[in-house]
Amino acid sequence: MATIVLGVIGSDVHAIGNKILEYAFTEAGFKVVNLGVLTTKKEFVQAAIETDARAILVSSLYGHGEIDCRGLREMCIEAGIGDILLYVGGNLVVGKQEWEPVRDKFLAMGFDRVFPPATMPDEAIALLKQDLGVS
Amino acid sequence: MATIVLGVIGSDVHAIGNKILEYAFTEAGFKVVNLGVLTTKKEFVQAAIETDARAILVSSLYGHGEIDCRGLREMCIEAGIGDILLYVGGNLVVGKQEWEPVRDKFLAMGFDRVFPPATMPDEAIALLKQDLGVS
Amino acid sequence: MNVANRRWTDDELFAMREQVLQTWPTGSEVDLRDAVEYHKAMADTKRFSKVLASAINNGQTLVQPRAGVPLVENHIELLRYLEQAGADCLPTTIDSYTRQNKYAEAQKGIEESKATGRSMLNGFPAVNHGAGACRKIIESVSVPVQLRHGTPDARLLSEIALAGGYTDIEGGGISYNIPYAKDVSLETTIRDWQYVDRLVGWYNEQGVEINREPFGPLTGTMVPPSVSHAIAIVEALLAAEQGVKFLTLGYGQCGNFAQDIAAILSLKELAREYLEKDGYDVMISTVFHQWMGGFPQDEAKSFGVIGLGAAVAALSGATKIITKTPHEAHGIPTKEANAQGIMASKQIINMLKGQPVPFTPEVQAEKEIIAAETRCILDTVRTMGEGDWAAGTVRAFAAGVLDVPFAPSRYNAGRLLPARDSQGAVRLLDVGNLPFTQEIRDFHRSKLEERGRMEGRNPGFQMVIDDIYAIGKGMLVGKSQGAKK
Amino acid sequence: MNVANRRWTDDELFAMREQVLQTWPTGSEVDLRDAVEYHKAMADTKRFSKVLASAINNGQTLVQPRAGVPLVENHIELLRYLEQAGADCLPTTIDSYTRQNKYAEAQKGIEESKATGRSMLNGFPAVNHGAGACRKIIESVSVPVQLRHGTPDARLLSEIALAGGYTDIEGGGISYNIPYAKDVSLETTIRDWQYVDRLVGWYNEQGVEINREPFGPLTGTMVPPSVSHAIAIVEALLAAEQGVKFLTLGYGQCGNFAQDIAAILSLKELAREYLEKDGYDVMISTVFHQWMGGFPQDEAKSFGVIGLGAAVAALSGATKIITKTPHEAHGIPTKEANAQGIMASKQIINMLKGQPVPFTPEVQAEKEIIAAETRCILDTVRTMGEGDWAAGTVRAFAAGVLDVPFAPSRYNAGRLLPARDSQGAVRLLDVGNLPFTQEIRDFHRSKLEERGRMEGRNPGFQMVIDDIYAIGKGMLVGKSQGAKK
Ligand code: B12
Ligand code: B12
Repeated sequence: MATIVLGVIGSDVHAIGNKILEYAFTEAGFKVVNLGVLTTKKEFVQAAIETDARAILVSSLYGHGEIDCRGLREMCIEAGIGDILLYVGGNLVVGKQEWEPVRDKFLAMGFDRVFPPATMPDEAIALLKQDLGVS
Repeated sequence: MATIVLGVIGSDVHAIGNKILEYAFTEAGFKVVNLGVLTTKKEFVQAAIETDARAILVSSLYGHGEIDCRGLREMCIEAGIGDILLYVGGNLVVGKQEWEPVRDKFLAMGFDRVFPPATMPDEAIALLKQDLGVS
Repeated sequence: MNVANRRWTDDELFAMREQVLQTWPTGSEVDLRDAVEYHKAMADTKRFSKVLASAINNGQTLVQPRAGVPLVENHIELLRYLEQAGADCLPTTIDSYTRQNKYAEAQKGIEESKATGRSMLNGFPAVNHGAGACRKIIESVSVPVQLRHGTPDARLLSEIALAGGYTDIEGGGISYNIPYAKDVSLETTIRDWQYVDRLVGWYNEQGVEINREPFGPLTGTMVPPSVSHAIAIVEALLAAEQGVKFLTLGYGQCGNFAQDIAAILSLKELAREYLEKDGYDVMISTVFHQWMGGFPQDEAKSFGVIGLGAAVAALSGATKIITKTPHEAHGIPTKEANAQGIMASKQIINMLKGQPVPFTPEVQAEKEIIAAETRCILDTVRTMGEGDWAAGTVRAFAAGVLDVPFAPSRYNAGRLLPARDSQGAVRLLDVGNLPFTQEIRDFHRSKLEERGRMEGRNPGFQMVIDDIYAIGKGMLVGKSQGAKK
Repeated sequence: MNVANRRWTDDELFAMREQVLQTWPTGSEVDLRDAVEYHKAMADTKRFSKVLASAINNGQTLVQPRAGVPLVENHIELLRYLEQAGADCLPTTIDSYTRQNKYAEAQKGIEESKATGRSMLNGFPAVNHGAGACRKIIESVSVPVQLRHGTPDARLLSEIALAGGYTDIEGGGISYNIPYAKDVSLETTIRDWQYVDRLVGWYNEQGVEINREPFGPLTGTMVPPSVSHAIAIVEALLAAEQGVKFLTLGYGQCGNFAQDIAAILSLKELAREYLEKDGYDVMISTVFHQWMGGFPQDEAKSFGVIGLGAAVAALSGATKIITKTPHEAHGIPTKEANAQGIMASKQIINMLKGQPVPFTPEVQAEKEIIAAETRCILDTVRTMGEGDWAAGTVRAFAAGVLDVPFAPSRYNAGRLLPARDSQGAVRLLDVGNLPFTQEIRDFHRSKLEERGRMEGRNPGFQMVIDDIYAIGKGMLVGKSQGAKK
């Protein structure tokens, strides 16, 4: 089954959602490479290359997502995996903000899908299978 | 000291504020004629005439104040006490509404002063003394 | 007029019905045979007695809001919204003109509401709308709906509600008189409520279970548990005599943790004791009313008051809780604010589900004092009525043996002066003519003297006033005026 | 690197200071002599140790929010607003870059925040702003202010905060490592926190009372009380050795009424027992953290969670409560939302003021099990360290004798699997290597088997996941996926 890279970006240590996502995506049949918390953009890209992953799933809970995620797509392009799927989810910005502008901001950064707080794993799993054309 | 007529208008049975107002105005030196709850406009006017009162203090808590209070000033005028002071207070309309329009509505009905929920008796006592020129 | 606690014959009931149904045009639409059929076709999940019974079995605390707006469509929309928010059972709260049988004024309110697009009434005028409209409401939701009002003479209203598919009626000859009327005698209201209870009894005899709920909180303001318990139990006895088989007894949160929990526990036990003693077999459930006195102006603080009420209700094991809203101090809540009260309460209740009642030594002590006081009152009422609870009630109120603080009725002695002790439990500064033993009187006095010592002032009316304002100022026990927050 | 639990000499402290203060330009502004003078001129009402002591004496539960924004002026405005809302003590919550000592990134965040007019950091970057800015903050409010962060290496941050007039520092070598880091060894963080504690000890020796607070809730998610108690007490012992004289020990609400109350009661008692046994004389206060796990999305439901937490905190007699807000599930709260959390909590706490702890048989039973478990862990840690708590801690984590559920650190065994029993108390499905007696293991197993029977499923990881999501779905105990709400 498809390999995916999972991790929590930047100086973020929120580990619980990450552990649940690892469990849920594994149960759903994916090969999950979980980099855990405090993961840099570079680590995401390297792991994706090394494991020949088809998607990178980035979590950001702590509010610095906007600063931390900038340039991830560009880094993928530079590394030659420019068309890898990029998902991001969590509490992406500081504070309770309207969802649509937040989503658009991350789409504009080059993410393929952006997930609001309280997304259940099943939702993301279904979409990932769809996007990858697997079942 | 000045006599005032106190009561809760219409089909309203909220008695607690009324009992406290009676106590507070009496303590402040007024002669309080308390008609209690479920008092009609007519009873207010008659009591004011009979006791030669200088002010009528109307409470309405239950939300029907708008319907119940209409015409009180006119009734006073007809009865020959057209320039008696009319105060009203409580939860004057149905629901949580902006205060200024509510106040203006009751001022337009001919009340001299309109009091929002949670008015403390001391405030009203000070104003009444001022309006009556007593101390 | 005399009133006695004995079951009306069907003839007595039906003779009076003739008159009652004529007092407003919608009365003539009520057809009992059709009503019974209508009820029999109804799902058990929409019947209060069934839902309460299963809540008792599952140790669940049901959540119910108050709600009522003037127009049928709006009321349906409101109830659906509240069901969506998680209400386990729903109300239809009646407007204040209908409560005073002023149907013509209610009609004016309906028309003005239509004209202005604003609610000009503080509730749903069910009599004016009639039984057909009621059925539309019942059919629009999937949980039971109760008639909640405050009507001294609710005979026509109850006829219409029952024919309209309601399965629970709040009220009683004392609890919907003393706090809700000024000039109506107890003989009148007890008789009018015997009518309602007999009608409910008649439905029960046709196999249609209808629940009844005396209004526990009375004036909602520092009513000592024993006073409201005594009245709830008298109303339960009067209802049972007319054939009522399902009763929910109520209590309004006083604020002290131990007293509130003890109140719910003792209410159930004492009611069962007195009903059994008189040979009635009735299903008893309890309802805990979130804070019934004045609320803080601030919404977040109101959420605090609501939260504490929900926690205590759940821990006490009450069968049902009636919720308040963050708009309480201001006015009838919007549907959103009403839903917020439900959701905040339900969150807490679900979190505490299955957790045991915190039966502390303090709860035990409060239970004992409540039981002793309630028995003093009830036993005196029975004696005064020479065994007749109805006659006894009338005489007891006249003598101040039954007495409700701050009530507007002139049939109420109004001699009680309740105040909080240093821990916030409601005690009596003046026990008036309550038939309490010396020991109980001493207990109340000592509790309030203790508070007086702590606050360096003599217990008196200013303390009572401070206590009434206290919650609005963010506390339970009132500080002396001028004292720092 | 080795670490031992023995008091640093002044020379050791001052030698290391040299280096520490050089790690960012603002370090050089710190002047200890000036700092001591500054503190000595401060009013007692602004000093944590004094305010905590008087709360203990008055049986009061102080209310404290979390709060921090990137820019000084905004932070001052925020704190003033929260003081106005009723906060009894205030925080300065530090941003996550500073927590990882990434001061350059924090600087970027400050500048972007200035440029965009939006907060681009999740807290206040105190190191970048420096001690002068801190003093401005302290001088803008009239209650004590605490440094709250989550920084594994908080040496420079603490230097600046103390010189800036802060009178309380949260954190510890375990509690600010295991939940807050991935790759930092315990030797390192214990040593770095010995520095902070020794610095606090030094201030104390100059007559400047500084309070310290280990971070009780750890990962905030189903941490059994005995696990967090053991860690809190180890950190207390380590701090006391360095001369800390005022300690606030913390606990994050688990949700079960009896377990939560027992946790606060036992935390105080056990800490005193272990500190006294080792000959330390320390003032101990307690802090109850309102629900630290995932919150419901809905604000009214969040108010429910907040309300239950406030009620339990007050009833448990905790010295302080840390409040959450109705925005919790979404993001850093606005100042209004933060104030709402304070006001709702404070309303409840004031209403329950003076009411006794509900000491039920269930509370007693939970207290006993918590104490037995905590002693098993602590006594093993001491043995493993051959009497040295620092060495023992390092070895105990390596062996899984100390173990925190869901923690990100690779120095944490991560073998515990906590789940709720049928009443919502946190138990262990897998006790990993916790040195529990057979009796205690059987107790956990039987509690979870009981739940399994009630739910008709085998206890397992799905139960854990359901429990993590439960509060978000409006309950405490998770229902099996697909099961009806
Ligand atoms: C206790 C209470 C009751 C008790 C009353 C017992 C009794 N007989 O007194 C009971 C349970 C019986 C009751 C019944 C009802 N109530 Co009621 N009740 C309250 C409650 C909770 C507190 C009132 C109170 O005693 N406050 C304490 C006293 C000291 O304050 P006060 O009454 O506000 O009076 C002070 C000031 O307002 C001011 N003041 C008042 N009048 C005047 C006049 C002047 C001139 C001045 C200067 C000052 C002044 O001074 C007073 C003393 O400080 C309020 C909500 C709240 N405030 O929190 C609702 C409230 C007043 N009730 C309300 C309603 C609708 C009802 C019912 C229709 C039932 C229902 N649908 O829920 C029935 C009405 C029955 C009837 N026919 O009137 C609504 C009114 C809604 C609106 N205006 O939009 C309120 C606001 C609740 C709500 N948010 O829905 N109620
Ligand atoms: C528990 C918790 C903590 C614990 C974390 C323990 C640990 N090491 O894991 C502790 C106490 C240590 C902590 C610390 C902090 N926290 Co915190 N924390 C929380 C809390 C309460 C719950 C998080 C959680 O575990 N939820 C349960 C899991 C299952 O859900 P989840 O994490 O949301 O993940 C799910 C979904 O989001 C989704 N998802 C996540 N990522 C992705 C990615 C993809 C691709 C997809 C498809 C889905 C997806 O799926 C996951 C599984 O269902 C949240 C608030 C909340 N949600 O209620 C705040 C919260 C995340 N924390 C916050 C902050 C700010 C902090 C701190 C900076 C302290 C502070 N200022 O208060 C520090 C940060 C430390 C750091 N350097 O990161 C903020 C973030 C603010 C913002 N974005 O504006 C929050 C939102 C609280 C708040 N409202 O202020 N926190």
